[in-house]
Amino acid sequence: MLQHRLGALAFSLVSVATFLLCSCARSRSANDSSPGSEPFFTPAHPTVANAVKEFLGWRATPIQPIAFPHNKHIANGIACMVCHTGVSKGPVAGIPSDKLCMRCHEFLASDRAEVKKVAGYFNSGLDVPWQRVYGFSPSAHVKFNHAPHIRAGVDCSRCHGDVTNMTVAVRAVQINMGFCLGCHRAQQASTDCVTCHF
Amino acid sequence: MSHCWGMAVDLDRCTGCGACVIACQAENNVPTVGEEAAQKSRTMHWIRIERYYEGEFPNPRVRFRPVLCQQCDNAPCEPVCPTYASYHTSEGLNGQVYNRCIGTRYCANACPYTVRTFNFFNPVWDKPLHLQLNPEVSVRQIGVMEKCTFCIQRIKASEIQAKAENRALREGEPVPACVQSCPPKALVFGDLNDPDSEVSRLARSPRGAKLLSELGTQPKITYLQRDSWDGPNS
Amino acid sequence: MERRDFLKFGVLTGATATLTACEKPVQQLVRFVPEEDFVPGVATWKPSLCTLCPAGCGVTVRIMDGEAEVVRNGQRGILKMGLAKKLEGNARHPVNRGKLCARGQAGLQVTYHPDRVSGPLKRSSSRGSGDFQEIGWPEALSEVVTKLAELRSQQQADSIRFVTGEMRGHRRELINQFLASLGAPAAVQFAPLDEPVLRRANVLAFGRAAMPSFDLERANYVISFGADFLGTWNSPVAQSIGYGEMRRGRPGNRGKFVQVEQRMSQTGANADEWVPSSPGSEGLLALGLAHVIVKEGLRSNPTEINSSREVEEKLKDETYSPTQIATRTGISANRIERLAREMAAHPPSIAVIGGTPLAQTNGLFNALAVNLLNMVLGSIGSPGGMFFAPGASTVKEASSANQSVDFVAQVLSGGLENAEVLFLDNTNPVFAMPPSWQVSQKMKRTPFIVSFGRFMDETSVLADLILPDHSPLESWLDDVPESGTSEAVFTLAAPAMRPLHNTRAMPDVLLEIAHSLGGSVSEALPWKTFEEMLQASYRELARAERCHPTDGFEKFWGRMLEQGGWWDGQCQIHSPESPALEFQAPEFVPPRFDGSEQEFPFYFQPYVAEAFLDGSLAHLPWMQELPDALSTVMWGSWLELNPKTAEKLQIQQGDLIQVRSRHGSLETPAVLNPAIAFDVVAMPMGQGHAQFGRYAAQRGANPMSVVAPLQVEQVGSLAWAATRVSLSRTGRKGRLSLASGALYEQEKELELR
Amino acid sequence: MAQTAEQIQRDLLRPVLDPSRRAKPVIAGLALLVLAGFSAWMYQMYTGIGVAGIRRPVFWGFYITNFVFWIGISHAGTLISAILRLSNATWRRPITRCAEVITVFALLIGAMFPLIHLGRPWLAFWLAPYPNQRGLWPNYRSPLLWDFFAINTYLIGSLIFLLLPLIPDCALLRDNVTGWRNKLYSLLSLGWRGTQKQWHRLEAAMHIMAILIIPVAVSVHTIVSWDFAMTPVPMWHSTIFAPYFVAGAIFSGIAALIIAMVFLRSSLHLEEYLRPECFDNLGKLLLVMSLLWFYFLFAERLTTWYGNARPEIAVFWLTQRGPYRHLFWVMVGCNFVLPFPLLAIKKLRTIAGTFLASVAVVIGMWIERYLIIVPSLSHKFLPYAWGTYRPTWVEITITAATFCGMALLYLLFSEVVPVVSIWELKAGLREPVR
Amino acid sequence: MSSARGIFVLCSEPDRTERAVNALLSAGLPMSDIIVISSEPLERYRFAELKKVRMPWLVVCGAVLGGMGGFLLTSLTQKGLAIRTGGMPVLTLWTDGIVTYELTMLGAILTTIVVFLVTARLVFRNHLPYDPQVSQGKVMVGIASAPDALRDKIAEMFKAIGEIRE
Repeated sequence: MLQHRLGALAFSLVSVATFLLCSCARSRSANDSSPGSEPFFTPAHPTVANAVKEFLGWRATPIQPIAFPHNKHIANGIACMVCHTGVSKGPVAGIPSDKLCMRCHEFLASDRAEVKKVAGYFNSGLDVPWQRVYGFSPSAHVKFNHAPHIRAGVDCSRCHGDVTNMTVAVRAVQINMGFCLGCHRAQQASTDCVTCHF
Repeated sequence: MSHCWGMAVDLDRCTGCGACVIACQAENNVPTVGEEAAQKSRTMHWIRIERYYEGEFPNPRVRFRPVLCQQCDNAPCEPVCPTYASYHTSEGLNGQVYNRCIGTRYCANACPYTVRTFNFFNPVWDKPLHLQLNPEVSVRQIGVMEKCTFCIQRIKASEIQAKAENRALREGEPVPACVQSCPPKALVFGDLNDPDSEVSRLARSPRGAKLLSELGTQPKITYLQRDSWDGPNS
Repeated sequence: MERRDFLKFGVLTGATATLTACEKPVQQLVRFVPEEDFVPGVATWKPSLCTLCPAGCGVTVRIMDGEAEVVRNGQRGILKMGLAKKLEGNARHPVNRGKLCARGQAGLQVTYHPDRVSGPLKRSSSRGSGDFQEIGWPEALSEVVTKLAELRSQQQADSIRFVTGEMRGHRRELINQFLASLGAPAAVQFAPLDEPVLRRANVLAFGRAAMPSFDLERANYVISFGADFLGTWNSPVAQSIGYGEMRRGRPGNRGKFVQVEQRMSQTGANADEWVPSSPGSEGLLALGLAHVIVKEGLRSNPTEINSSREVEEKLKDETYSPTQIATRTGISANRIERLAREMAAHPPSIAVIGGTPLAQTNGLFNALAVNLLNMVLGSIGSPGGMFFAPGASTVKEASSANQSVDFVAQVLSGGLENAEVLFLDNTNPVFAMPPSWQVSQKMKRTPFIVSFGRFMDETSVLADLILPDHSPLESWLDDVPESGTSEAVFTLAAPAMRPLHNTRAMPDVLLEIAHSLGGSVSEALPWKTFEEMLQASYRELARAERCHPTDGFEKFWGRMLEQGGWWDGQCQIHSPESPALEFQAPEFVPPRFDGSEQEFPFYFQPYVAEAFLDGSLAHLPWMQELPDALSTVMWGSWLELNPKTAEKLQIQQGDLIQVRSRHGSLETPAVLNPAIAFDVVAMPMGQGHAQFGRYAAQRGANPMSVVAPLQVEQVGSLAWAATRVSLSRTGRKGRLSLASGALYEQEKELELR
Repeated sequence: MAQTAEQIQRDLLRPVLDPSRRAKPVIAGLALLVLAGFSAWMYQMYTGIGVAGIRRPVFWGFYITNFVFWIGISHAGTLISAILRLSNATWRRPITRCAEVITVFALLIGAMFPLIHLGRPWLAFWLAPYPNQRGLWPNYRSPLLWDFFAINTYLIGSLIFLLLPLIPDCALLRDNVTGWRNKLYSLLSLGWRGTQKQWHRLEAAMHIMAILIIPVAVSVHTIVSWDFAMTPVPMWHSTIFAPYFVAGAIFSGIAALIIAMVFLRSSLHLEEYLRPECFDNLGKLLLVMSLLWFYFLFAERLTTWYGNARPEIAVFWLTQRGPYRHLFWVMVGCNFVLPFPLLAIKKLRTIAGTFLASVAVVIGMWIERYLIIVPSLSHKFLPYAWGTYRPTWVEITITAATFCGMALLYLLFSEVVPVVSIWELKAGLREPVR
Repeated sequence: MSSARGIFVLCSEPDRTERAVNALLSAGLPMSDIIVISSEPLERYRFAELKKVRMPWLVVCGAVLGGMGGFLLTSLTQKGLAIRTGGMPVLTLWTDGIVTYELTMLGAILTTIVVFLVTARLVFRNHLPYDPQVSQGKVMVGIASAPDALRDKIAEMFKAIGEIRE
């Protein structure tokens, strides 16, 4: 964490100054030809606080639209891969769409408040706007592929903690590059940078 | 056997159509920068088609030459990077690790081919153009250098696939986006460690030459020179 | 959870498991897959069809699941759906064999364009003001239905006009059936790249109104008269593939390629020999070449012509001797003779014509002359020659021959003003026609205009009602490629992804309108959806053609959707089916130009821009930022002129130039081009849009604004290369984004001195 | 030297002890401009490095020009003062500190530029080698890393070189002020008493430092030159670069010193101390460096022209006849044509003459750095990728602000401590006249 | 405090200083105990002559240490570095040399300052008597701890030279 502390010091000084001096600086679109466009990425961070947070790796705890109880589902014998279908096939484990939820919940526990919320989304033709719990910041420029890890026998809990005891999934494991590298070194997996960064 | 990815560019086939440019842009999330930035030559294309005139009217000639990262064996960009953001991968490519890049732009200066592009601003996609982004490639953020990777994501995907199927990579697998799209098949990609691959065969062609070979960068791209017609069997 | 419920769940999950187990391996072409079956993060490839130019290439779409922000039932939210991520050529498609040009790949951005019309719009203030209000589909449709019903009741159905862009396959079929059921005249196509002149010439020469195909792979000698066949013309991907093979596909045998034009095109840049003839003299040059071949008896395998004796006699006439035509064409007699002998000595050889020579007032002569040269060379319907794609015969081609011409005639004869209802689909005549024809003003007088436009362009903005069509990737598509293949091909594609916006497919809208109208109209169009119509129609076609499936239509249909269409896999290069060619040697007609040489010293040649075609792709940011192959300009328009000419006029690269003709003027920056004739200036088409989304609007200048309204003789289409202009400096610098830093690789500065 | 010790002390302490001088508006003005530069930097940081004019292929522009320039200026001091100390030149006594201060401040400003020019300056600490979980170290093969080490060493060295002889003067100040300033100077004087042992150790340490600092200074600008020479860029990849840069650095350093001295002399009324012979001597040095610079320029140009290698000659003609020709000839004028007569003719080698020559040299040397960087980058090997460069207001503001910053720091420094070493002058009084 | 207190005299000019020093020497005090505090180095005088310092040798040691540190930093990094470089060298002797050189110099510089601070008794040991008048050009001569027996004698001698400080 040394680099973070050092950096934090430097950056907070700078960002305070930025805040004072550049309060008038508007976010500027690189495509000048497109006034009024709503860019997917802002030219820099939307706010200074935002930049500092990302730099320090502080992430807000995601607040899910529906309090999904992982423990109850797992206790009922539903394995991770039933919903997170992509985990053994591709890069992304995937979060199921509400259609999958409704396959059961159309008639299972359909009177519960949280289930009603799912049904509400389903009926509106939209999906539940789940918030990411893990995932990397864009500036990490990292591409993680689940499938080879599953094939190599890495247990889900290795990176995601003991989900059997969680209701809403929480970031139980701090995944950073040191975490990845530690495992890769131990398993003698490739530590070539382009294994993950491209 | 480790791979050594290389490419051959047949300039006698290349028509300068630009299909490779867009293929690359689509595959690798290369942003468009807009007119003002383009005027400052800040476009981000990883592959460009150089156009050179020769002679003057009424006898002009034009040569096209697609130029992308030459993936030099002896790359000037690599040693100058203070943070190892540009480095040599175990398969011999000139890797560019975006998250390690602090933006000194030294590599871009050192590159004699001027193929590196820099994110002067964060890339912008007007919604919903961002939906076209390829999730297999990172979107490079402000202040980092980027360049052609030989579609490393496709190479990695092929290798993972082959490993899952417990086999070696086949000829013609993987294929970078530019090679895939090239209508006159001017671009050929493959493993230079395999002497029977088409790219190895073409690399041995007497028409073959390396770009700026006098600099000793030892590029992995061979350019097959354009011929002139002097008879039916030329 | 109770035990009973859990059992139910078990059954369900079991079902899911089975579903996933029997799922097809990834990365194979699969037909439209419902979203639930996507493996997150893993790409699925679906076949589709490129509609951006008339070539009709087959594409595959990489689909991956993603989260799109959509509006559903008035509620904005996230929807997980399959999203198109990339377009690549369909490897199995006979036209483009896995390859795709830059434009085709940028087709992706049509779907995701931020300025797509996202729902039906109704004009809310005066015409052309661009003020629209959003309305719902039911109101929008009822408005059209009311209007049509009213016209039908007043027996005025013949005042319905339907103008489409280049369109083949069942979309056109449906439109025409729809119009026919209403009792309205057939739809008219207006596509600037339609080449009506060449079609007319092909009708006259071969009895075929189709665009020709070329067997470049086996040709040893190719001479092209102005055709940018590697860049934009006809079926560029197919032709580029063939070109590559001609050059390097046959070890030890490299074909020669000669290009005749005044301004070096991207295609010309690849030529082994570049012949700058004077504008409009291409036909004469072709006849000169034919003269030498006939006179010197160099023909090895001439195509049989019924009237060959007369034609031969005519060709032998001294009028076409190289010495006679040398001054007119600007090509020395020696060179003409050498070229003629070369091409005769290296069969098979092909002559191609397209682009500028066809846009001269004597375009028809030029086209006929080149057709004759092909006959003399014996390249009609033989391997290594020119031929007509076999698939084209299955669809009615003749009717399309002069569609654009018809539209021109309609505009000029007041057909637009007389229309009560005007339907517009995928065409932009206001932009592509010279202002002196006053399309916009005439359209403003049409009482009711309905546009199916996906984008607000110069024509759609005049509409009363905009019923936005799906993007091609969201639609059912089918096509019969007109050229570029020696196999019979039907391309068919299901939607590759769900619609992003509140749009509806134009054919479905027409069907819905028809059903609302009821009665005979409804009966004539019995299908609920376009998909149904396609199925029904292909059931017929499958029966009619040799492709009749042995394992039932359903399987056949499934296979078609899986591979992106049907093709017979048999190379069929044969002569046109007309019994024997009836052919008159064309009479030389000199080209006419608008404007006097003294006042307007330069020939003005607009050309089809590699990135924008006729302007229909100017709204795509990828295309705007694609450096032009020769000028390397991005994000703007420009005028090309020879450095010597520029020096004489004291014009420097990037200077803003005023280009003036008798019919208008425009301002655009100058770009020096050493490969353009001294008296020719060239300008790309496609920029200068007043409206067309944020990336195209108010960018550059439209060359049409100076083009004189001359027509090609005996055809009637616009002769867009027949204008003369004058140049003057404005004293300002233009906005010019150049990708290239230098014209020459070896600067003259470099010598030791 | 007619002064007495008391007089020296009085004269030199006056600027520090008597703050009621007119410098305040000047300081305020300079501070405002520095603030403008800082704001421009923050704006750049906030919006992105793209607000600068750099582009492909000219990825380095004003910032690196400034970097090289200021590092060059920093050679004024330490190097000159060290050489003069070692050679025991008596006329050095009044000027060593002026020179050493330039070094420290120029180095601080120069070292800022690599940070300013970074695409992601907040990650600059990755240049330092420190153990981390990622197992990543900086790349010791990169000249930028050598820069990191060299500049840090030089900065520490020259800071010490400046501060060591400042200790007795701080002690002197400590005894002359009261209140918080007394506390401040007590702190700065580190408990200095002035025992003969301390004096002796101080002189010994200064002697060692003078020996050490010379090779460090040479290495710093050598390495700065290698930032360029290590890359295959036309006209950069040159063995002459290291001595060329070092010579240029000393050249511009002396010029900066003369300019600073002229201002100090008039504003602090140090006419008695910064005497014309100082300028005369420095002028001679400057003349030597000007000749040396011209010699290097000629050697570089001649070999390029004679070699006639395609990429190099393109850059050559670009500067000679192309769009950079004006700058090129201004540079030659400023660095040689103008200073040579001013410095060579004894009559002209007055304070005004050397000042004029120095101003020209500083301008000329800035242009030299610009002409080394920009034309070469804009015309690399593939002509299609040739380009241009034009600075934006951000770069210009920041550049201007650093000049103001230099002036401001210098001014503030001269208000806080005596800018001429009092004890050294006093010691000089007792020096046996040789 | 012990009974041993310091006794000093403020001399207004160096010649008197010499007298004071001589007086102390004549009182039997060794040169090393005599403290002369001045606002400038008094190199010309006999009392200024001190034995040769070991500072350069210490600096050389520091340089060697710095150099070794630099070399170890580069070479150990090379060993410990997990970076894959595809066969490219992580380090080379030539570039090692540069970093080693810079760290050698840094070692020397830091040693110089540390040795100076320690041997000049700055920062760390700071209990010498002082008089601000020194900075007015006076020179203070005396001893830090004079035995009581000698104090009076010294004081007597100093009286003639200048103001006495205890």
